[in-house]
Amino acid sequence: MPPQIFPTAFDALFDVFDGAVILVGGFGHVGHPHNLVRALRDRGVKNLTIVANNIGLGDSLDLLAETGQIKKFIGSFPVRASRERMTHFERLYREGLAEVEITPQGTMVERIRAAGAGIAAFYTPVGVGTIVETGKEKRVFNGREYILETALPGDFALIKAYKADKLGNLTYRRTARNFNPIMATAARVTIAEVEEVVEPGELDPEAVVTPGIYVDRLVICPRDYHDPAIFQTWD
Amino acid sequence: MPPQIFPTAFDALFDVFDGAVILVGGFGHVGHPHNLVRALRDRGVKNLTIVANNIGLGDSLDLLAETGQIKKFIGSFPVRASRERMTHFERLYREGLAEVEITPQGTMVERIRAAGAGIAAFYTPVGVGTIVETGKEKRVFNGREYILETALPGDFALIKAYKADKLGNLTYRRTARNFNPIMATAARVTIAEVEEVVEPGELDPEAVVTPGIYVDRLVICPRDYHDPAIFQTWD
Amino acid sequence: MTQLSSRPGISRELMAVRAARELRPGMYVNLGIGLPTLVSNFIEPGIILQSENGMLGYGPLAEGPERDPDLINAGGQYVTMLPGACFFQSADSFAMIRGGHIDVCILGGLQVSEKGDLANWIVPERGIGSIGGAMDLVTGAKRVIVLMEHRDRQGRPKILKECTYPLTGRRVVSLVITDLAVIDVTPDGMVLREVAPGWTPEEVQAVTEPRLIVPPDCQEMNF
Amino acid sequence: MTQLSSRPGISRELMAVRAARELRPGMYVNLGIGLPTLVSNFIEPGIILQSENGMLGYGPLAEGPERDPDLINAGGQYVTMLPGACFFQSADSFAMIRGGHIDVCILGGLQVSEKGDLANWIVPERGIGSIGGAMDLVTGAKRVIVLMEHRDRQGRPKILKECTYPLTGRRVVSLVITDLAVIDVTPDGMVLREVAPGWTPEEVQAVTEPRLIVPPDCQEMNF
Repeated sequence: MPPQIFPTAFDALFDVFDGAVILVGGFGHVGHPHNLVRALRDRGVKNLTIVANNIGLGDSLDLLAETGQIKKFIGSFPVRASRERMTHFERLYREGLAEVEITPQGTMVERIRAAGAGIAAFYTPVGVGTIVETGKEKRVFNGREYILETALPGDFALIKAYKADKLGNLTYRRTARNFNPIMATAARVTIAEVEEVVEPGELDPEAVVTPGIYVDRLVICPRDYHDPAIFQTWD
Repeated sequence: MPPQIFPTAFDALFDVFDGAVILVGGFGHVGHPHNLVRALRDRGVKNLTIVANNIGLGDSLDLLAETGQIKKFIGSFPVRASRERMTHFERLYREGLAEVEITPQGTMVERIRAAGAGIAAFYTPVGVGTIVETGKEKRVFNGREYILETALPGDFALIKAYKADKLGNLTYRRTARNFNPIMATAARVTIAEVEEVVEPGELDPEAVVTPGIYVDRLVICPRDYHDPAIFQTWD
Repeated sequence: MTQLSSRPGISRELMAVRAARELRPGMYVNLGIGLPTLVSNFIEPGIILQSENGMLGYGPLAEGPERDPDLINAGGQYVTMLPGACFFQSADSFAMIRGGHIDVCILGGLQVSEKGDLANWIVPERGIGSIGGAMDLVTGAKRVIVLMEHRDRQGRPKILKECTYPLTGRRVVSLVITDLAVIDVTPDGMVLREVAPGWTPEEVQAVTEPRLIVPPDCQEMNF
Repeated sequence: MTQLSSRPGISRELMAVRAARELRPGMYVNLGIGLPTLVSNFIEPGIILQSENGMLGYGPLAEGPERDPDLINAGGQYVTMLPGACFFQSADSFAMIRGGHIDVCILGGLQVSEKGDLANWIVPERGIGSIGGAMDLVTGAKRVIVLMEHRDRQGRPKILKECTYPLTGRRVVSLVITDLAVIDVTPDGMVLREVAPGWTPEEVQAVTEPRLIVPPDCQEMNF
């Protein structure tokens, strides 16, 4: 079905439930669905498994750690390099209240792609000889070792796009594309916050990145820049 | 390296060798690199393994069958539905002079993608319970059966794009995109025939489909429509 | 029996019309090569057609000057594009198919078994066939409808206890629409929902190999 | 030894300049977070930078009004785009990396072993770390260069016989550039190619755990 357009991010999350697995787009603040994540906090759902590249620092996904809503984080950047700026999430983790599944960034997104593409599992060379291979099947192809990684689907995907048309086709701006298009393919329900919704035919059909088939809900939200923090995402 | 621009398709294939595995783009005549394929015939190289969706009918890849240059075809449409219009390739096959590895279309392109993406193999549900599973490992994930399929790389990829810039970034037109972008990622040498080469910055960076990193050689060729045959590609 | 094996059913156009009635606005639908492509002429607005060569949102067949040599469906036919159409490469297209995002796929068939097995890619006598995207489609689509003639050219049943041709997929077919009948594939067996005008359930059974369940509400096809 | 453990080497800028000399026009290069991002200020025209967050062809860091909030590198820094830049999603970006299409990757390091093992994602005392794209990069890039301080903050060698920290990759490093030396990782062992101005090979050896091979043509770094 073409997507339903919701008046607020809060409304768009009407059926999010305790214990859900939620894929969240964005690389740092760029392409991150800030409005949907705040609405997720406001919904008060608990025991969430969050799949995302990184946690914020007091903002973005760290908001859900502050309220103790995250049970598990699967991603490549669970903590910042600098110990001085500890996130709510790291505190939660240190208190034993949240788990972390650390994954190479490319393995994470390939696992999500596999879920959306009907692939059960794949053999990747990334992580061989490191803790990433712990507990995983290894196998040699053409003389090289590979690790078996399995598909990683979500119950919901919260993504940020630039423009949508009413059929749910999405475009992105520059590096704000990142994980969003793949996450859109891999959840039972995909919810996109966008800056504008246009009529079908107004987007260049050669430049649509997410075909509308993947988008269940839209909400129009103001852009949320978080300028000052971007620069120090990893510190 | 940014791509080298060759004056003719024949020149662009200077190092193609007997026994090479060649990925060839196109769905029917659409997005098919007709000029490069004719040049491949004119090069006279033999014992080729051709990976492509389909064979032509006296034209396109069937030209290589007419001259006996194909040893093996890997693809989803090795023959036409109608027996009345037998291809040179089918004759070659019936005479025992060429082999066929038939593959579901989506499995073929996923195997090529895997080769370009450094994935050794993957588990797909497509083909379970059919001859496609013959000789392949099967495995159950979450109660469903899957087949292990391995990466399918090429020595050369011959592709057709619409426009290129001098850094090798490519755009396509409509359904002429098809297999070309994935094949571009999976060969040691990728050669694209294009209609026009423009300066860097002239293509919309949001609409580039093949990043220049994948393109080794360019040749500017006139468009080659094959109008009348398109309609009957499968008959 | 000889008479039944050659008595005509409904036309190909009416078969397509009947198949189109299975589709609702908002559904994402893939139409296979051959007879199923005819269905696109009869669908309601708001049904979104996917073509595995890399397109979502194509419209009716293109005629004359509106034909674009870069715009075809998977059957090699020139098509038009509707507002909101978009294009993608083949790996993305089959991720969409294999990943379970297509609501309905309508395919042609050579044989369908009582359990919903489908054979539609090779006639064994020929020794070689073309799979195309059919195996991907029957595996990935949420619902697979087979649209085919009820009998082959020799008048023999194409709906069989077991397929004798190499399979495209095992237990994948949900519904069979033919020139003689509409048949549901259920866990209990094949249920005859509708018969063509001028045909009785007994006559349809006579040209169908497996036992058909005929419910009280079995009716005449309407279009 | 105490003296050597704290005597300064070349500046971070000169380290970046030296690393930039490993790159040639036409190469596709990924620069890791931290010190390696500095290298982008010193590269020749025609070197094409990839950033794993989905971009090929970024330029120098963006300042003031040219900063675009949707245009950052993987280090979270605002960057500019050069003509011919393009964007792609993360699965495509890591297909590019894992698939062996990046010529050179320059990464920071916590420890490098004699055999070319790299540890750069976790300090064990902390108990948790961030892998980011580093494992993908060391696995996929054709050539991995580590750019790091020669000694840690306590003056201890970071080039070791065996890494003691959890690894990022095993036998992946080709070249190590530090504030004191340029060291090749070869099948025969670590070869000291260059030493920082004011340092002798013996002094570099004294702050390096594995035995360094010093060839006759070992020279002073030049920039």
